[in-house]
Amino acid sequence: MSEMRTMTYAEAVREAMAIAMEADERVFLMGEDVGIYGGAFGVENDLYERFGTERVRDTTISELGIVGMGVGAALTGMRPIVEIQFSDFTAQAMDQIVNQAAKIHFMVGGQASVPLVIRAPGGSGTGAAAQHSQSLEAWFAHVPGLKVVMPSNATDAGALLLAALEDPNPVIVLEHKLLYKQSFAVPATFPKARLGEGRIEREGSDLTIVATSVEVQRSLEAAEQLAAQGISAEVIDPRTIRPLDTELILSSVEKTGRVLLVQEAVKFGGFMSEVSATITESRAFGALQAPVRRLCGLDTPIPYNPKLERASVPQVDDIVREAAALVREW
Amino acid sequence: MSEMRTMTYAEAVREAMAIAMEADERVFLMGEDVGIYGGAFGVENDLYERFGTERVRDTTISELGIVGMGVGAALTGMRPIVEIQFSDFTAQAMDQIVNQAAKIHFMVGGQASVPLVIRAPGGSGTGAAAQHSQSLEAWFAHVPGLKVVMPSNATDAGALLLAALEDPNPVIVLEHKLLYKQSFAVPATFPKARLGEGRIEREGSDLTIVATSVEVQRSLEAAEQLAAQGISAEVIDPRTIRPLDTELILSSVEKTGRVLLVQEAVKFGGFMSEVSATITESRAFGALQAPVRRLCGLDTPIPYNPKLERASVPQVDDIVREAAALVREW
Amino acid sequence: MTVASETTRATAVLTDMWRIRLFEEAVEDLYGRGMMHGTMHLSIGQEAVPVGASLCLEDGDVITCTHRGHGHTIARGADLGRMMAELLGRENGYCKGRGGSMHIADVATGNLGANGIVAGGLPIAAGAALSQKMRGTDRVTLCVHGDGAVGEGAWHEAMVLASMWDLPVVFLCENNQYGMSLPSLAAYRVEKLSDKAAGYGMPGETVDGNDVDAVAAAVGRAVERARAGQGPSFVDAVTYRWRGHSKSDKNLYRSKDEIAEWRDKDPIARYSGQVLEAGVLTAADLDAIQAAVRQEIRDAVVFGTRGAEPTVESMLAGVYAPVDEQGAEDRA
Amino acid sequence: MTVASETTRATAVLTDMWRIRLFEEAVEDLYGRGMMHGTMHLSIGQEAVPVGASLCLEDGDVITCTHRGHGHTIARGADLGRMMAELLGRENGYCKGRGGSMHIADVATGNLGANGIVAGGLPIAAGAALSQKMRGTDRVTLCVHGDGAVGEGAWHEAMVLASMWDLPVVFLCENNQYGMSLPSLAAYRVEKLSDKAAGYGMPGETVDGNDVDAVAAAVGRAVERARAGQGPSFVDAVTYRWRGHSKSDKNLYRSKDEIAEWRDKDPIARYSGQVLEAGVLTAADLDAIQAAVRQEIRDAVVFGTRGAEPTVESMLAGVYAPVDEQGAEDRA
Ligand SMILES: Cc1ncc(C[n+]2csc(CCOP(=O)(O)OP(=O)(O)O)c2C)c(N)n1
Ligand SMILES: Cc1ncc(C[n+]2csc(CCOP(=O)(O)OP(=O)(O)O)c2C)c(N)n1
Ligand SMILES: [Mg+2]
Ligand SMILES: [Mg+2]
Repeated sequence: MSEMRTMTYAEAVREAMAIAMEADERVFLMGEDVGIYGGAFGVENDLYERFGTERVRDTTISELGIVGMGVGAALTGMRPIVEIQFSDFTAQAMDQIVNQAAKIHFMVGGQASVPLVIRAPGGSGTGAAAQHSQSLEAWFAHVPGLKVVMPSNATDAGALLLAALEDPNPVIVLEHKLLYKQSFAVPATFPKARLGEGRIEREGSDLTIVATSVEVQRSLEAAEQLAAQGISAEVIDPRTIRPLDTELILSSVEKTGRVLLVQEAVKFGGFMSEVSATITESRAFGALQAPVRRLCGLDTPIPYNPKLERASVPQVDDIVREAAALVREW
Repeated sequence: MSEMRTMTYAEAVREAMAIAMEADERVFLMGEDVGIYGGAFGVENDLYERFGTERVRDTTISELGIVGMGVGAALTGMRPIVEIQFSDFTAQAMDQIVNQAAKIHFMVGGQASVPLVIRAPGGSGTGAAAQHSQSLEAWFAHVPGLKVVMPSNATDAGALLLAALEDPNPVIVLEHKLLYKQSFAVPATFPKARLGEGRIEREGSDLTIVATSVEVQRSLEAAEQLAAQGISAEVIDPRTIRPLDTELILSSVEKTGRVLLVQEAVKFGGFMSEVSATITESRAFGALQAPVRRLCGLDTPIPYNPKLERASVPQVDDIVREAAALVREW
Repeated sequence: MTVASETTRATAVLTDMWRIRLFEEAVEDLYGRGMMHGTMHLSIGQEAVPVGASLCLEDGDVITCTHRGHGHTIARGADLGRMMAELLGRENGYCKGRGGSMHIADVATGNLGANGIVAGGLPIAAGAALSQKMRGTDRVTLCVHGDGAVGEGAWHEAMVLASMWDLPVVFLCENNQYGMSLPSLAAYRVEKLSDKAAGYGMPGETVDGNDVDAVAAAVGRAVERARAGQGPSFVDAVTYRWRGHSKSDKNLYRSKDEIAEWRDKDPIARYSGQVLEAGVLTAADLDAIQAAVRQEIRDAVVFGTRGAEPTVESMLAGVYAPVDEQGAEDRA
Repeated sequence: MTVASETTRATAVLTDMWRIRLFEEAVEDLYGRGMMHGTMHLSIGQEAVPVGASLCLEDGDVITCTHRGHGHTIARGADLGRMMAELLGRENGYCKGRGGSMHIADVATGNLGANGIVAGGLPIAAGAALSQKMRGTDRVTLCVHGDGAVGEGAWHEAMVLASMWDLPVVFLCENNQYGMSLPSLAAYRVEKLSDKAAGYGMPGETVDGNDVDAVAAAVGRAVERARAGQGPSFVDAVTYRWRGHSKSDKNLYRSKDEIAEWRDKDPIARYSGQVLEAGVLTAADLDAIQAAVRQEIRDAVVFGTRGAEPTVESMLAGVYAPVDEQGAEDRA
């Protein structure tokens, strides 16, 4: 565990899938172009050569169908992983995700459960425009019966995927396209993770930054710059947003008294509004020295133009600016 | 305008559709069983007899297809209304609602717009269980390009539908199944409404209750009971949740200093978390005498058993209890 | 077939058809008396489809049902008491009162459940069949769906995927000719629904869905094909529902004559007549079967009405399946 | 056809095919030099489909395209400069730099746009056709989609609805034989994709998609049928893309031989050869056409690269169409 290696986020996802498939013959993968193509983002690469086309299954372009097949396979003894090529196409599969997978265990009174893992890359930054760049986690976080995971680094991408595969419930893992190619230091073995446990990525005392996915990386960079300005930022990554590690966030806010919530998704109705509401109606309300502040995506579909695209979601500079203002003005 | 008549919410929706179809030959309706069946909830009733099967079109059971046809018709000079039989089945149509209707005007740089109205009844209370009882407004509120309307009474059901039909953007109108059969006093002519304008349904001074859809009616009943206890509750109905009449809410909160947010939808990640976050990061933060409190649906799919079903969403008693506690404890 | 086995079979068939009919009549009655709530989709008049199809299934086979799922659930052997308890919303019901009629399931008998979503069960059935195939079993999945479901994208995607992978699934269209108020055949622009199967490289067959033997024969062929690893089939069983679509139905889209005509094709009366004529069962046998089922139904109602009301606590505890921490630790 | 009109037609056909080819080569080049970003779906090798189909359309007809939409957009007469500007993300592009290649649209020519969602355009096209029919026009909608789109539920639902209502829409499958890496024909278990049309009560035809005239003939028949109020048709035009699916494609799923074989079937070379042989155009004419198009493309690149960068303010103002308060007041 102590020896570290360098690995991209995509490699970590691939390795976790391979570990699970080695260990458990019930695990298999279905998705569009996950076979010989190697995945639209190269996540699968040679996985089909290692495990064969029975366990790494290329499907037709039928998102609703393949998620539904995942539900059926999960109900009958398998542990399917379904890849949705871009998380935007979960829109095609919402019925099976929300009306079926999330509710079956409940609706049948516990007679069956749906251990299905759905992986889907989200986020902007690749010039893919409005239909291929959304961050839709808020939809899923609002659905009882689902668990929602957002890994922000390679270690978590692997560890949380393995945890998702151990879970008897449907879990949607929202990966990030920009992180796939990024390299991280990763322990020799993925640490055991538990869905619902967040982590303090960096300790600090002046304010708490809660961020998700790629914004965790940006927040860590921002914290570095803030430190140079004499501001000590604590950075929290909830890692799973449903269930949410509320305790970790509240304790931090009680300590720092200020909180900046950072997400790539559109602000209005986004997941960070839940975090904000949770904080302000909690015991931590009294500890707040400043109003909770959200820094989120602009209220727009993601544009194609690269400058506009960058401007549409929080960048490192924006986080530094907002965090500094929060500390200086209050 | 001053003469009032009695009319159910369903009748108001029907009348508004009829007014629009009389006035504008571009307006037509598509949906499952909206013709001779009269609509699953009787909303359409004899509409097809009055306007013919060309303008009141029975479709196959193809939610994605009919919303998409609405998009195509709206792009080419018509003003379609698409009915989704239960709002739960918007899950089938999310791609056309979110990836197409909401984004086309933006993606084509304003060359075209999508004046499409989608009507869909939501909510629990009819014993229809988990797949026919959801309140999914939070999903739509999070999507730039959409407008989202939630009428809480018959007048609004008519007036806001007419406003939606005047709007050049896609508008989703989330009606409530329990309200359909409820009677209301309605002016002789539907008043002109504007999407984005909320309303104070009842004035008060001790706390502000912001509620949506059926919970507005419950909140008004609760306010009556609270008055008997000496508590003066102001009840606000945002009427459209995207765009949201933030100003109206903030002014009220500044006046009362306390706020209870009431929705039927599941609490976690629900729309009221946005309202909460908006309030606490606004100028009204300083005026708050108590933490913002949310009273929402339990964290569960809607169950079949009628007692459990009632217990799953806020009832009048719950609102009275929470409001009273908010005023007494703070 | 020997006389004895013919008698056994006929008795079983009639018992199950009567169970479905009388169970639903009891449900209707409870509903009418305000003792049951929600909405109901009754399959009275369609009994030959579930009973005929079930004759072809064995232990370990899987089925998925529609919102109109009582018939198949009963035909697969579900306990009538626990079914009635579920429709009464009780803790001793199959779904602990959480699901009701539209989500009734009996997973122990391979019945993954009714589905409130039209065509929602199709991809799930294809997935169950994939699982059966990947696990190396020779089990099959029977996917029951309505004619209205054929208009859904989910129907198409399941047909495409099942066909691509030669999955052991039988798509059984319980074709009562209407999707709520929409006459399906007119809408789909084909002569018979089985004409659609060719577009998926699948055999398709249309049969009289009020004839138990015809249904059993067609489904039997499809099941054998699936068991032999030859892939999916489509069976279109034409039948009719006597009642409205659900409780909100004013029945304006069907004529009285049409309904009367189909009542005359009552699958129970027809099958009873056949076995009487063939001398497989006597009139007394028929009466005895009905009487026995009537008693079962009475018992079921008693069982159901005596069930406890579920609690909010148990409901909330039932949203997620519990994570087996220990098991997880072991595998890490 | 007179010699003069044959010459005009051949010139127009070749001009458009070259516009598509050279536009995309320029795009590739700009991308390679880091001057263009995002992802690109090139239709080089498929030019006969858009050009052949467009020959059948008139003013007021509508089309919807796929993510691989440059060809049809050009064939319908879009301005190359504004297209290039769009792909360069500029304010003077068709979509003000908001849409890019995957959302290119030219609504003035009836082109409702490319679509980043596979099969996303099908229901929209059916809706446009419904609108054409309801407004009493004799206009038609051409719905271009890929072979991969056939696996989507949206494809099915649009086919069902268009068929039920006899809508004036032509479903044109630009069948380059792969949905990204998936070989379609093998997946769908039919001999040819047009075998699927019968299941929707629609005529279906498979044609050589590298032959402009064959495409024009088949689409022409379908368009005439639609204009005459006889409903939708399905045309399957078999072609091939020379390039990878997009920039991420390593082309592992197709053999070099297969690609070479299809390069030999180059639709431009083939059509050029035909008109040369028939004496409709001379070698000098062919050179002149190409040279003229080269200049157009150079101009387009200049126009595009000189365009202004869009601003955040204008972007945010473009999310919603403005409500015309006055108009609304009038109708109240
Ligand atoms: C996705 C979806 N759309 C619409 C409905 C509403 N609905 C319930 S049953 C039904 C008709 C279904 O017809 P069919 O499939 O023929 O089954 P039948 O009721 O005739 O048994 C409709 C429209 C639904 N439950 N799910
Ligand atoms: C709903 C959806 N699923 C998946 C994708 C990713 N994707 C883009 S193009 C493509 C292949 C489409 O194949 P086809 O329809 O044959 O068109 P072609 O690319 O061959 O022109 C895929 C899988 C998408 N854009 N939309
Ligand atoms: Mg039916
Ligand atoms: Mg293709």
